[in-house]
Amino acid sequence: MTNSWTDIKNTDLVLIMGGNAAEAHPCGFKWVTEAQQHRKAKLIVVDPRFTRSAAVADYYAPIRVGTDIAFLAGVINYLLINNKIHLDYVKLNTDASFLVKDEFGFDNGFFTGYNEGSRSYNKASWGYQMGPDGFVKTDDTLQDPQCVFQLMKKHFSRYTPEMVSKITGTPKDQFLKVAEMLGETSAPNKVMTILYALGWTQHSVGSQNIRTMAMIQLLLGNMGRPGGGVNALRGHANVQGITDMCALPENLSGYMSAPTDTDDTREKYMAARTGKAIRPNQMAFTQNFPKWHTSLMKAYYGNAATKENDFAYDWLPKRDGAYDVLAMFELMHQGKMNGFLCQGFNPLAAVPNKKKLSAGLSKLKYMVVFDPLETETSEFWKNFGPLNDVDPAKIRTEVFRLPTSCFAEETGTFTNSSRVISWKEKAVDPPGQSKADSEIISRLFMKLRELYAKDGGKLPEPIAALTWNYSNPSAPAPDEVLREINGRALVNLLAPPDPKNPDARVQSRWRQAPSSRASRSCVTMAARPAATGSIAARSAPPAISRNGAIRATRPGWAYSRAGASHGQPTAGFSTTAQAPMPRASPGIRPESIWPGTAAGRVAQTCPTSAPMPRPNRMSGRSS
Amino acid sequence: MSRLLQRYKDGDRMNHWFIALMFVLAALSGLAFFHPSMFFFANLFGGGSWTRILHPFLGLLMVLGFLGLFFRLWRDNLITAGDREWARHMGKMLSGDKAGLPPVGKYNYAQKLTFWVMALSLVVLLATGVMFWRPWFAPYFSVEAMRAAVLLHSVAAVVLILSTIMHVYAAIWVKGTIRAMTRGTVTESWAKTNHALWHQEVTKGR
Amino acid sequence: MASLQSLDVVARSATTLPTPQVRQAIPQVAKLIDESKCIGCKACQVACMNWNDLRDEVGETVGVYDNPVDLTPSSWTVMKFYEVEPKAGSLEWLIRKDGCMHCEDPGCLKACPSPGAIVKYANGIVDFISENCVGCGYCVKGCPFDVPRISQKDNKAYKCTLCSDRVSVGLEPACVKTCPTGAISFGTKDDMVSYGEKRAGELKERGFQNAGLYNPEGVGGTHVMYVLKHADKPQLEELPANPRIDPMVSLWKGLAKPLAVAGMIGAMVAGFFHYMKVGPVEDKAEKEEA
Amino acid sequence: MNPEGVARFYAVAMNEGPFPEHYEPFETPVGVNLMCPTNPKAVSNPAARVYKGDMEAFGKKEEFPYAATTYRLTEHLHFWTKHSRSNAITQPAPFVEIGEELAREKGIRQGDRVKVKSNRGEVIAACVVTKRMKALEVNGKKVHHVGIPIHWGFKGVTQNGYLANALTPFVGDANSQTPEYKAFLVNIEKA
Repeated sequence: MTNSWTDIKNTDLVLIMGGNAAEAHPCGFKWVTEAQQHRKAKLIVVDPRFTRSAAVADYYAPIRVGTDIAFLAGVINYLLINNKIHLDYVKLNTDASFLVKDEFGFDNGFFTGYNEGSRSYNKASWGYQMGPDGFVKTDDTLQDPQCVFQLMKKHFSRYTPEMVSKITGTPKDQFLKVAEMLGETSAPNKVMTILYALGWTQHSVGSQNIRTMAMIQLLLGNMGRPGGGVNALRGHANVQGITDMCALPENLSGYMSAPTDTDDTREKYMAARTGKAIRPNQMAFTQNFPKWHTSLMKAYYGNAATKENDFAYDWLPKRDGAYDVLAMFELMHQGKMNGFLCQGFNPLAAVPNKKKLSAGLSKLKYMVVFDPLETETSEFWKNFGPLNDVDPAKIRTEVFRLPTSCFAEETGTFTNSSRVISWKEKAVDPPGQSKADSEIISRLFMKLRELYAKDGGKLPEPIAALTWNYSNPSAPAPDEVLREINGRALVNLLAPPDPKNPDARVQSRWRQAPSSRASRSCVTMAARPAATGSIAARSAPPAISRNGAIRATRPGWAYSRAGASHGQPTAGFSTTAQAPMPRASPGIRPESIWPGTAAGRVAQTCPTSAPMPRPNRMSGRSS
Repeated sequence: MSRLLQRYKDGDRMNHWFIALMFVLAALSGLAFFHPSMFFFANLFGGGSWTRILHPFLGLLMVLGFLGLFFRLWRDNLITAGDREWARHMGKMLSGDKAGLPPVGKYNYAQKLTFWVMALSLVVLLATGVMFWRPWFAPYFSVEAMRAAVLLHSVAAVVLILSTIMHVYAAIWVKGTIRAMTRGTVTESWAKTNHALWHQEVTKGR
Repeated sequence: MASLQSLDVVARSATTLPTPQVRQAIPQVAKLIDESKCIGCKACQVACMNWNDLRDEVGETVGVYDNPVDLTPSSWTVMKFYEVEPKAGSLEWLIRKDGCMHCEDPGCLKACPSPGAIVKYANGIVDFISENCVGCGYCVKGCPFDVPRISQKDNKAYKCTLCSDRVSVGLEPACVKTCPTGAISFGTKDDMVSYGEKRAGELKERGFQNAGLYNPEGVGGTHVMYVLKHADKPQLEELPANPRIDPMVSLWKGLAKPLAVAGMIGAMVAGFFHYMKVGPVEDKAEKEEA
Repeated sequence: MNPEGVARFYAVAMNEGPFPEHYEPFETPVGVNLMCPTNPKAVSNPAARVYKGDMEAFGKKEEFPYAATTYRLTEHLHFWTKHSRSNAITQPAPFVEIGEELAREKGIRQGDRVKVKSNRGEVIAACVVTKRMKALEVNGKKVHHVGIPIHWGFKGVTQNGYLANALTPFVGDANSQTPEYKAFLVNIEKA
């Protein structure tokens, strides 16, 4: 969410599309009914089905599944030709005036640079026009045919209401009615919010679905304003928590992109990821990437991570390819992955094409299922008649089932869609021999470390040198982990003098960020030669991620970045970073891991500040 | 001391008293549900729930019993031309002036009437009773139908009770009648006075 | 579930004498269900199950979202879904939380033959007292809303108690506590009526010209009320337009009772005096012989 | 935060293009991308990763004419709560949803058992026939939808059922690789 649940009550118009907030998020939906009753807000639902959300909506329009971009592109076209845009906002806060390379083009379904063989684009021709000063050329009149605004007009002009209706199946009048209602919020005193979920992300064009909506909200000037934003509603109590704990294979803790085979040196790794502002007086969020990464490595390896050994960069696993959920099961299906630790995840039920899944799991040597429930996955080998028609005799996979505790059976935190973190106490003891996921993973780690110590083996350092200072190493206490993640000072630093008030010196601390155990607790190790143990799977995709004390706690780098952001204060960060909110800030700071998503909240914490730069919505994963 | 005439066989009498017994039980258990002032009757049957459980069975047994008697007596209860004549003089009957009445057969018009009214109300009681007999049959009937049923059931029950009261009073009022059901015999003079034609019939050829 | 004192019982089934009437100061309570805010999430159903420790059978899908499909002895409230088109082409999905309406003049109580099996408390809640229930099913016939259900297991009647046990200690009913969208509110009858009318007004602004409060007079008003989008057509959601105790029930439990009793007693008294006046019929013959 | 310092209408980071463009789902009931009818290679997201064998596993509209989508219901949470009695009571058994018009065409009545087939598998469940899903006029032809809630399986206290993901295609978003659970093709018949 770019805004918070409670902020929905400030809106004038709610659009529910690519989601079904009333059914899948009933508790948060109270803020919609709140806005309807107390702010006379209208609710629009666009969905193939007349859902329970539609049942309480003011307007419903049907749409064919998988055609949201056509619908929303049509809205963009409507806004542009009817001038239903918040022009000042667009000029101030978007790249509308930026000039794009002349080579860039779009023709008959392809942008320039498409390579059919690799099914991918060479993006060389896509970039902005750079001036000799190293900054992007712009045209503030928005008239230059190569400026983003004009290109956008041209691109979306093809999405006429007729075409939209022809593709989406939405009757033209109903489409226009929705476009008109959305358009009204281009007025500076009107604001719209959009609530979406997996109905937009779970498509082959999921990310672009959301991006198109983000563009609409930018044109309408609804981003970074109370009651506005593009709001991804997370699937359950703690899926945000698991996502924040680098459950994604391409991420290290704190959403830092993990190194790949091509990043064989730290220099290359940093060069590829450290951003540089391309407009005057701006900062690139990632320009501090090296600082964050160093903090993380100090947290992982403490004194073993030194300048001399590149802060132990070589000990990090280097991805040799994709390890997203589909890639992982493809590898399994190809027989290239033959061991599987399946933690809080029911892939047989949750991953597409059960037949392929079942075939893949059958090729494993072993599978360990950590779950509080008897999942279908843990019994994929068992014949349940037509419901699971397999021949156990033909399946060699050895399956271990480790009962884990359920959310109410362990202390920890929940992180909700608003990125609000709540601490919860254990309510009951887990039944039988169930153990917390953290304990299981920790014991596994201790055993591995012991084996490395005893038998040595290839590259033992990543395991041997790992910081692991818990009172009970086999079962870290949630509050210990939380404290560790909050970070600790290695050395006191003084902030640079405030130009406005040179005498005052703000005491600040350079904090070392600790590691997130999750980076290991969520590992699914592929039993393959690469002793670097690639980070192979998100332990829990939206379909079923598990709450766990450890995964529910916070990425610690948030503080170190706050420190880092001193010196280049920008609206959002100076505000939040200097606001006295040691306990509260964790709830807020992680917003910024999505470039710009902090804005919505910053606008609330300091309403006076100008609307913040907007994100490019990176992916559908935020559901 | 005049001769005794056989009016009822043992079977008839046992059947009658069985019905009478069932009637009393069914009536008491039914009345318990009909009016709060009579709910205390439920205690005779072991409380409300037991009363609810037993009542339908008692009622059913009463009906079955009556069925038996019905087949024994229905012919004697067919209304005849003589009955209509008798009906015209009913007033004299009530004032006890027997002489003023035309002679009657085994049963007089009033008795026949009682017989048919009882038969009819029992049919209604059975039909409607089944409709809200929980747990077995009630589920098959709509609430509306059951509402009508409970109402009719009560009406029929009241009619039956009233005619029974009359039946009993008549037996007490006309001396020498009760022995017909207690011993099965009546005195010849009783027969002459109250059922002259029947008397001729049974004494014919002696 | 008798959780209030006998002092709170202002009406009692099959009871001829007045019940305690001293508790006048107790405010009448009411539950207001705002259909326009209900998303049919069934949280109220689960809350009801959990507070009252009810667990119905795990059923089947019969082709609708409703589950359990209807009220049962173990499901005291269920969500009912109605796909309707009040105006042609304008589909609406009305979702109604079904359950006991807690009538001011309860037909179940009127019909119940067992003293104290059904009571009405001073705060307006109509409650079934299971220990006195004989399982006759008369309440089913008395109810204008088809609410009571009789268990095949124990032959007792069950329905929503409006959480009389919670209310008696100053808590709101479990369903109200749980409702995530604020579609269910609870308070004094007066407050709920005025809030309901306010909501109906707001709905009219939103374009539901016939929105209104469902608080039927025919049963003296109810302690569970609805804000309906189409108050002019409650039948759209299987709600009776003018619910009242069925005339047949009124007759059966009204006039019929005194009449019948009078008739029966009258008959006996008449017999007695007739005997005394006219005397027995004795046959002459006997006398002559004597 | 972006190097631009402002928000992007034009996002080079996106793998299928700096501007959003409509592409059909990999299983499309239309068969062509009406935005570029003459380019068969751009019917669906040209930058989406498709593994060997999965392309063949996609169904065609001739054999599987109906647009299907999977989704959650409010009564359940994914595949957990089928282990919880309370949730099981409120939504006990698997079902699929279709509109009244399609039901009429197929002679399916409220509550009938129906078989839903995709090119990858099949699901048999009770049928909810509803006014809430109407046929849509797409490119001059009627497109019917089939809705498939996901919550049931062969473990738990709900009625057992088929796993909905027996039907879904093994392809994901070009950037996030989130699978395309929401748009694919099926056929439906009375079981």
